[in-house]
Amino acid sequence: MSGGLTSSPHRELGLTDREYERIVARLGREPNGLELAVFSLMWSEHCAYKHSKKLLRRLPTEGARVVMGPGENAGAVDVGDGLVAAFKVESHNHPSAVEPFQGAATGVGGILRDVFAIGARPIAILDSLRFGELDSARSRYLLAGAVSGIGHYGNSIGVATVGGEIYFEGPYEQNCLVNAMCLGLARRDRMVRSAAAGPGNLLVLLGALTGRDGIGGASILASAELGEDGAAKRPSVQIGDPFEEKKLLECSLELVDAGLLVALQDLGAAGLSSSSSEMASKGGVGLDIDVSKVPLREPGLEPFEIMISESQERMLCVVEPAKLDAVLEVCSRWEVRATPIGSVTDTRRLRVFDGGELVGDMPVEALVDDCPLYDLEPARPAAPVYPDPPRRLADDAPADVALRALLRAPSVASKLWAFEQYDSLVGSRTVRRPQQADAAVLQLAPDGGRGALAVSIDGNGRRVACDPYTGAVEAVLECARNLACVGAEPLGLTNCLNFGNPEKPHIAWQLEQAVEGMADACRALGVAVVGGNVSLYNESGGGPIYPTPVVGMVGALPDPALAAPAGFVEEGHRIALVGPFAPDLAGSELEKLRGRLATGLPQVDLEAQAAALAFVREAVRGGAVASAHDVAEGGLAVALAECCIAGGVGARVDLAPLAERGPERALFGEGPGGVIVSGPPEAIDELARIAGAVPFLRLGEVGGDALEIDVGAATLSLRVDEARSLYEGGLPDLLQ
Amino acid sequence: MKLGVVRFPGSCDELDALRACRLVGDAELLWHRDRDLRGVDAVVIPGGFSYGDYLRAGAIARFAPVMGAVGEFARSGGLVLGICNGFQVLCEAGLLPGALLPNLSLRFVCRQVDLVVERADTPFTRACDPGEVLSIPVKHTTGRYYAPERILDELEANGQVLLRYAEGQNPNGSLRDIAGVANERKNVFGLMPHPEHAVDPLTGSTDGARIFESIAAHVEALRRGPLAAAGGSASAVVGRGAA
Amino acid sequence: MRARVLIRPKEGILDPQGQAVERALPALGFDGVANVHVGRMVELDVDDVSRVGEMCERLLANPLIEEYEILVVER
Amino acid sequence: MRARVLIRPKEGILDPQGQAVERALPALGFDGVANVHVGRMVELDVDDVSRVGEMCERLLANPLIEEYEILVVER
Ligand SMILES: Nc1ncnc2c1ncn2[C@@H]1O[C@H](COP(=O)(O)OP(=O)(O)O)[C@@H](O)[C@H]1O
Ligand SMILES: [Mg+2]
Repeated sequence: MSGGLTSSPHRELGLTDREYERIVARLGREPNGLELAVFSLMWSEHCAYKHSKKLLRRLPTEGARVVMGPGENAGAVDVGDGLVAAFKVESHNHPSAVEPFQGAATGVGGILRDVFAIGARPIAILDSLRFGELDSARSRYLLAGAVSGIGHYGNSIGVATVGGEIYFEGPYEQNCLVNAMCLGLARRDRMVRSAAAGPGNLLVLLGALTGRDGIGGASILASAELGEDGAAKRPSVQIGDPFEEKKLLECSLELVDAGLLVALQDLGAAGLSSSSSEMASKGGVGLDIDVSKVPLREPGLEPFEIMISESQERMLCVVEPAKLDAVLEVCSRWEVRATPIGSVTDTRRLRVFDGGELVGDMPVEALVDDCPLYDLEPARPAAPVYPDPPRRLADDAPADVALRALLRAPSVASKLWAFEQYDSLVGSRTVRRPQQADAAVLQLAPDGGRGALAVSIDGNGRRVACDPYTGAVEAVLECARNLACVGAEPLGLTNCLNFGNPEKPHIAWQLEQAVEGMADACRALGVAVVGGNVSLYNESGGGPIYPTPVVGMVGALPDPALAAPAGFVEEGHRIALVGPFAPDLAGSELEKLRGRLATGLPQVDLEAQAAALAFVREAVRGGAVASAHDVAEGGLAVALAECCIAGGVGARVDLAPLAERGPERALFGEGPGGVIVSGPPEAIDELARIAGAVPFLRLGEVGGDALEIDVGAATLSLRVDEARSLYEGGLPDLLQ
Repeated sequence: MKLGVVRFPGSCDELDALRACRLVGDAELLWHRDRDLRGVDAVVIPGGFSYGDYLRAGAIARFAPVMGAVGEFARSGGLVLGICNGFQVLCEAGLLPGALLPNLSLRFVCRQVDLVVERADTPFTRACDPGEVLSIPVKHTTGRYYAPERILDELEANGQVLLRYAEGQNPNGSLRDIAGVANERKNVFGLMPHPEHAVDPLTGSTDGARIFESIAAHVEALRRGPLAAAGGSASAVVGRGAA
Repeated sequence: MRARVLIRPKEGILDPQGQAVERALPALGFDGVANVHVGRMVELDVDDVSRVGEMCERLLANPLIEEYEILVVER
Repeated sequence: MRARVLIRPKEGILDPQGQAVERALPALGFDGVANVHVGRMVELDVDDVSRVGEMCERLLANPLIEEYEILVVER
């Protein structure tokens, strides 16, 4: 069917010989070019999860609030009042490394589509970014491009970007990570699924024209007539068009709301191939598609190109014939292109026609379910996988020098430079904006609900590199702690597993350990995993990235007015440290500045962590505390400085009780479990009284214009305005 | 009283604007293809990225059918408020003087800013005190107000500058710190900051409500008669269109 | 006929994009660069090239802040 | 010497701006318009015009998605 193939094109398309044999066996014949292209993508790591699927089964996915678990385009949890929250995080790492602006922009576009594909209106975006150190011009370029790309898409489409995180570490130099999370809201009785149903129903393609976007490797299948340089000329960069997606979003939601759709599905990786076969697979039906009906952006696309094009801003829906006119009318009002391109059949086959000619015929099951799943062969590495980070601070640097260095270290410093480029307000839901509180808080009133949702995204890859199991536990705990600080109870979790090559035993070990850690932490907190994404093979000349499980968590709180801010509020308020916080220098930012990477993290007592989280949450909900902020990168000294900067007021604290194993640990040691709270003296007294088994340590008092810390013999003092200029200047200074 | 909020393809803040309007009266969405303003007493052109902001912010939206009706409404004295992208559209449409250029930073900026009320005797600011400072967020990439010097002098002389960024807070490089301007007749007003995002204590500030309260008060006053509407000012707006 | 419309900020209007490019070039080792301005280009096939001026006035350029130039490209 | 760099989306690359203009023009009564593309123009004084190509590759254009053309403008 296609000319110009090499002798074993399947290898060039990334299929092993055994996989190819399996395809031949399932078809009962050799696949033609189109079929091979479709199989190669459907059986790719990206679509088939062949190295991670077995492992993912270890994650707990059930819970009382779960409405949709993994398997649909986004997970969903019940938030009461007839509403569900739908959310998912997804990576766009490789495209962003090639072209950061468009890569990040289309990453946002993709995750938005996953959320409105289930009939939910996207209400918030979060981004989780990893780059190399900022002394590298390339990292600065990638950061600037990715942030403006995220802003461009999110701002233009009118979805608030309310949170995120950015880390800078050497191992991301060649492989940056751009993960985007979207949170949406749907009426529970108005959700739509992606399962195609009803033979005779029509398959309608919505949205943008189809071009040669993202054909990538498969272009070797193009007919020879296109000429030698034809393939080279093919653009591999996809351009995002948020305006098109905005119309598509409004139009899709209106179609869902009007009950006009049988099924809805976004087009993501592998385009029409994967969206159609997954719809068919879920519905246990077949689909006939006529590629000659697909509206094209440029002439001359071959059938296989149309089937695998990754052109953005497209959706696929199933419509009963009687409702087609109504569907077309809604689409025309929104100026969204809508084209019937096929129909549902009872054949359980995906049949591709080019006009009258049958050009591909594949069993749906073979495409979706028959890809071999591989067992990992994990082995704990005998030698360190990563080099030590560059040394930037002398071991004997005094504490005040260390604190200043930490405050302006780009991974610690304020991310204001980035989040000011995001519209965090559109939608009138944002009760806590970036940096105001540990989690973003979104009120449900505009959508007819009560209370608010809180959302946070976290994952410190360096700590996971030190200890994949504990590091992943900590990522879950940190999200939950952020939620507790605003009084929210976790409802569900999504995650993106960004790792190196899983075929290497030490990477497989990292992956397995991290998934175990995540699973154990979820169980301890009673949170279900409702979805996620896996991004493997993030390695190149520079070696693998740090193992980076990014965790996104959504929770609910009854009264948004009581969501505690991070910053101290009033002179005279008392400060306390709540929770089982055991500061340790292993894996800390201070150790990073000193050029060291640990090979283990202290064990975590999950039960004690869960109890402390519940205590903090109730304290915040009850209005007992005026502020709450968790202790994370940089330890207590940095966390206290952040409370002062955010509140514009100083504090006097005594860390001596924590300093028995040295003042440095007390000041800069890290570990899960610590929350700094402040409040009126009586309220803090009362909390201390009811803390019970939850560790509760009075630290001092809010007031003055400097942060003054006693640590046994030593003292440390930093003016709040200086702290602010270090903290807020850290990132922009490096980007000048 | 009824307010109409225009919805273009690519509008983003229209539902926020609608909510803010509903705090002071009835409000409904007006579709960009409609030519009928449905008897509204005032029109709000909301923020967002109408038509993707492609080519130039506001350049394509100003040709939407609804803008023809809005133009007539404005010429007959009807109140028109343009917020952010709406301000850009009104400038492109020639209903307001000047133009909006890319921020000097060349970046999108989302930030709470302080605004000084320069004139408290207009339909859009009558609920404010002169010199009062309002805390309202901005969020835009193309918000640098520009007009030739001569026109700026005229605007100042006519009292058309209603809001200025407080000292040191100009987020975009707008000339003379201008955050919002009215036409000569003061029945059309555009501003880059988003008052509709400052009407709820939970989301940060309620200062933006003053703009909507002003419009409502003005429309009510008109109901009671032109003299009440004038509020003592000589440059009274009389009558309104499409009622 | 293919027409090309070149649109640039009017003289006297601050052009931060041009300035940014002018600052960035020396940092990359390109000296001797001055007076940089960044504008827009619109290319289009038109049946009647005499109408392009009108298109510029009405849509493609904003005469308050931009000036334009129309070139006809031989095809 | 004054150089003018014209930058446009590469063929086959989505050009949402061009599409938007192409849709807007007929609505204003301009018919017979097709194939609209929106790009950028950079104008600059340079001592050594032979280096402009390199400037394009490194800064002015994004070679992954844009193509450029360098014109020397007589002065
Ligand atoms: N790390 C993970 N944890 C839980 N679920 C996951 C994870 N990775 C993928 N999934 C689930 O597997 C399914 C397929 O994911 P994906 O191919 O990314 O979906 P889509 O094509 O809609 O983007 C989704 O339902 C997703 O939630
Ligand atoms: Mg999907």
